[in-house]
Amino acid sequence: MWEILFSTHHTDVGLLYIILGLVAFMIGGALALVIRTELFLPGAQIISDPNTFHRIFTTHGTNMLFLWLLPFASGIGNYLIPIMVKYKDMAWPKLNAVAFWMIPVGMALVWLGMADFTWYATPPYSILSAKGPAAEMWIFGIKILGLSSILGSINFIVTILKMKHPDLPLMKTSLFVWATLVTSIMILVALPTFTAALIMLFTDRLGVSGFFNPNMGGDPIAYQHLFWFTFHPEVYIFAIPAIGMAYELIPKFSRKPLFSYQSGVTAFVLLSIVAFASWAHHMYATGMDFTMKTTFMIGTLAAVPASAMHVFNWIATMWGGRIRFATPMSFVVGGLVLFFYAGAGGVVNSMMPLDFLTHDSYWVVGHFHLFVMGLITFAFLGMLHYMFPMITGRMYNERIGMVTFWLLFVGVSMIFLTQHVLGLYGQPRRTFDYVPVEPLIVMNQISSVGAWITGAGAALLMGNLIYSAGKGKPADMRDPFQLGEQYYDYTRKEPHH
Amino acid sequence: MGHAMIEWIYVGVVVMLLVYLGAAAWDVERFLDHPPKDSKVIKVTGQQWLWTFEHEDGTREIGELHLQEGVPYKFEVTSRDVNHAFNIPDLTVLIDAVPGRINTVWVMPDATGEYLIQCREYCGFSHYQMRAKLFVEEGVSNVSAPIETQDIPVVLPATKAAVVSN
Amino acid sequence: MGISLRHAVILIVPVVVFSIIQPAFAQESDRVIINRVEVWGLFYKGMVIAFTIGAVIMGVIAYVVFRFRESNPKNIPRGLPEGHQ
Amino acid sequence: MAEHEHKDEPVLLTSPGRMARGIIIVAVTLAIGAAVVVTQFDNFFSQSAPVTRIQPETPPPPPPAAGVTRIAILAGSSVQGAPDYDPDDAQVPVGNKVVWENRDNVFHTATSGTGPEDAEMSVAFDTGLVNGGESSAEITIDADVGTTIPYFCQVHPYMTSQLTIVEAEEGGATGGSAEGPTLTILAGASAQGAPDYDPDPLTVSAGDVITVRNADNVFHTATSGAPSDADAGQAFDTDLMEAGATATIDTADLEPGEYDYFCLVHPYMVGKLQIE
Repeated sequence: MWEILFSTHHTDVGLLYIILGLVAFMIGGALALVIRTELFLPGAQIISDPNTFHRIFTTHGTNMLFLWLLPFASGIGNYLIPIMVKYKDMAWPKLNAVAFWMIPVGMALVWLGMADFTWYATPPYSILSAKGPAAEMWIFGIKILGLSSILGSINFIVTILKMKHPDLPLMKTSLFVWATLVTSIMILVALPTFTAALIMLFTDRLGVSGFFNPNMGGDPIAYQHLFWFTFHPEVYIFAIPAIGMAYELIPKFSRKPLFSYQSGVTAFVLLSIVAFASWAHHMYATGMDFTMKTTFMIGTLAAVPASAMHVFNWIATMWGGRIRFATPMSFVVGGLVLFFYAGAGGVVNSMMPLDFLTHDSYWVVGHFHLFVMGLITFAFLGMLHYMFPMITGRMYNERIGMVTFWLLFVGVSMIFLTQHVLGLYGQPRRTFDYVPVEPLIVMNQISSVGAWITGAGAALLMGNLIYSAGKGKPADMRDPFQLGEQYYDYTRKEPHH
Repeated sequence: MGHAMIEWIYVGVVVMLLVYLGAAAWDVERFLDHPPKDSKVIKVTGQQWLWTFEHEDGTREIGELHLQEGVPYKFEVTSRDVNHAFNIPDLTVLIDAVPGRINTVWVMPDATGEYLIQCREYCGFSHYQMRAKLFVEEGVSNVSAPIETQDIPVVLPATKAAVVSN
Repeated sequence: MGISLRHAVILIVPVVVFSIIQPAFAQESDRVIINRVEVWGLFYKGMVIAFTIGAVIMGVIAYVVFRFRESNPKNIPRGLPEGHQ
Repeated sequence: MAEHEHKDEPVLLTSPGRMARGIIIVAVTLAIGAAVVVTQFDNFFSQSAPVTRIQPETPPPPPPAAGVTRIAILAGSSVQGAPDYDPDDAQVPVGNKVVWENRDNVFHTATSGTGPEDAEMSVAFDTGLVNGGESSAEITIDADVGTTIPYFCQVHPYMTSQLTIVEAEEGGATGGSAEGPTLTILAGASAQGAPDYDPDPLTVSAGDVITVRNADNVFHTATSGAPSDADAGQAFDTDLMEAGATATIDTADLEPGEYDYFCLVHPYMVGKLQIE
């Protein structure tokens, strides 16, 4: 067991990433349950003072994005990319291990401190009012996580472009390879801005600089620009690996070749370019003038056709196939449905006047959770079930897997579709308590019940995975899902595994 | 390759819809963007966990704001310490209050009653309680241009009752 | 310096287009609107479009999932020629 | 076309033992983390940002020489609309010198006139640029009783105020020894955990009139009781005091004893009042 912790082989580091991702998903999900249980009724029930609540949702947000989505995506990437580009390992195995082992350090910093200034730490609150070492710990934790994801993406780019098998053209590699390549390039372009913003925020807190501190003549809106320039592409960085995984699973389970490989690649490249043109739609409410709002609206709308092409590609691939609805396929199709709702909501969001309705309200909470919990987590869980025989050599229990899927699908739909309407009724985001009025109470209760159902689904998921990893029946390694097609090359794994 | 023509038709339809929605949004935002000429100015100052208002004639109000129906108002919103956001859900008014900067938003209340004002940007300890009351009373409308009214619900049920109950 | 038609078009078109849009920016709107009505009106317009497209795509997905599922009797396995990529 | 031909190696299954060891490692790490979080939860959330603790060391106001009126330029007055000069309409006894104390951290001036476009700007007086945390020179104003001179800050023209020349005796030098004890709400008190009421506890003799001065740039109150109990404000309540405003608490009809009080706007600001 100890050799896994010190190994640099891509499957071991991939396994470490996946385990860390799942652990973060569970404890982050626990925080989400606490939040939803607190909001079941107006007034304070299980959390005594607002500060604790604010620290819980900040840590929930930060943890889910940086410690569940990114690590799991690079975990699956670490596992599959070397196999897909037919190279023995990642380009730099040691760098791969270093990039992983920075994450637990960042995770410890973020989790032990539990800062209270929301996951994007807007000044001047994060400078003047945010408390104690928790804020500085958060800043350093996120800086380390940013650095680790930059190192990881460099490793992926070099592996895909340079270490690819010479007679395997890039246009013949699987679309998951394209997804990882595009994501890594976007990370390299997007993250430096935020690294700078973090250092400036830290020196502002020390009082030696006044970049964003209004009392010293700084402008808090500058931070928001720096932040969102990184983080709008970052939300696409979260989504693209999941889309790549969906491209991996849908053709296999439909027993039919992919509808159009070119359309997938074009959509990926188009999205990666257009992603950088729409960051300030998060800032419509900070008093931008009309022409600026229009440009960013156009930038945002330009990103929609790319996602629409992906949806079309998937449905066209499923058309005419013999689809086997094992758990992986159900998760991916569930993710596809929720992806559509998220996209439709996004289009409404990007319309400038509607920002008066939706900005910083529960509509936005529902909208982005449909992405992160709907598309991305469902695609991840689908891929996790599909990779299960590859990782453990055993099969998970199929019926429990489907029950998990239905619990999660119903739970997620209940929570986040209701929250859209909650937002329209004007309930602001990040509030410890809401106006005790009948419609708001009912909708909060529906989404809290949905949260409990999702919690049950997640618990069942972990039970299924842990039990069958130890005691599941051994899988037929050539074709574990009876799809009549060659499964991944199991022998590529290190023997000590 | 599958016959890709359907895909082009699909993408074409999607793009046309987006262009239509973008144009519609642009058309509405055009009017929302700048206040009518003769609108009264109200200085709104947010600070950690309460709103203060100052009318043109200097009267200051804390936690309450009295406006007149049919009179366009231009809010000049700023903050004393951290970011807040001045938001009247029922009149779709929302603008961030950023310290060291004055943002403007305008509205012409078209129905009397009591509305909820709340803070829409996270601002710390009692952000969830940072609310104020807006009373819209009868007023002589000084608006020259014709007003178009549609039967959109005057006040969303939730927020109106909210003000009374808390 | 033969400026062919194509160059001329590339130069002329933006000038013309902007001159059309220009007045829309400049004039102070004399038509006083009620924000709430305009914003909710636009929102309903967006919702109508979102739900029509939604119905179409969800219908297609439901059909595909139902018709082409493995256990569907009508879904006789017909081998696609290998290498059909 | 796999590199090495596909030998039928034994499929390596994850054994229950391996799985158990893996879970133990994860569980132990999480337990250690949880222990640290639980024990240090408040500790990691205790100190305010260093930038808020930088107090521009305002020089201790020199003992008020006879005939000197002090006017404070409040912290944060550079923000338009924020309270600026305190007291706003200073009563200067004729013959008195006037000193402007700049408590903000940016440059200010006090220049006679209504604004930059005023013809006889800085004719009556002009302190010139006063750095943050410093005081201006002592200005002599030769005007007869009853005249009111408007003045403004050349750096921030929206900071306007005025001073009136009054008879010698009734214009008490501000900041001088006021009759009863004074309770100041310190600048930056709104940050949780920062020093709030000064002096705290405050001991007064029964019957005194306490003047409460809000030196912060946000609203505060001093309300008797505790945030939780319903009858807060029963004994005394200054109610909302604007930045720079002063209010009085009359202890005449309060029996001697110990009262604790807090700020309605920031419930974590608490203080004690002792009446003998």
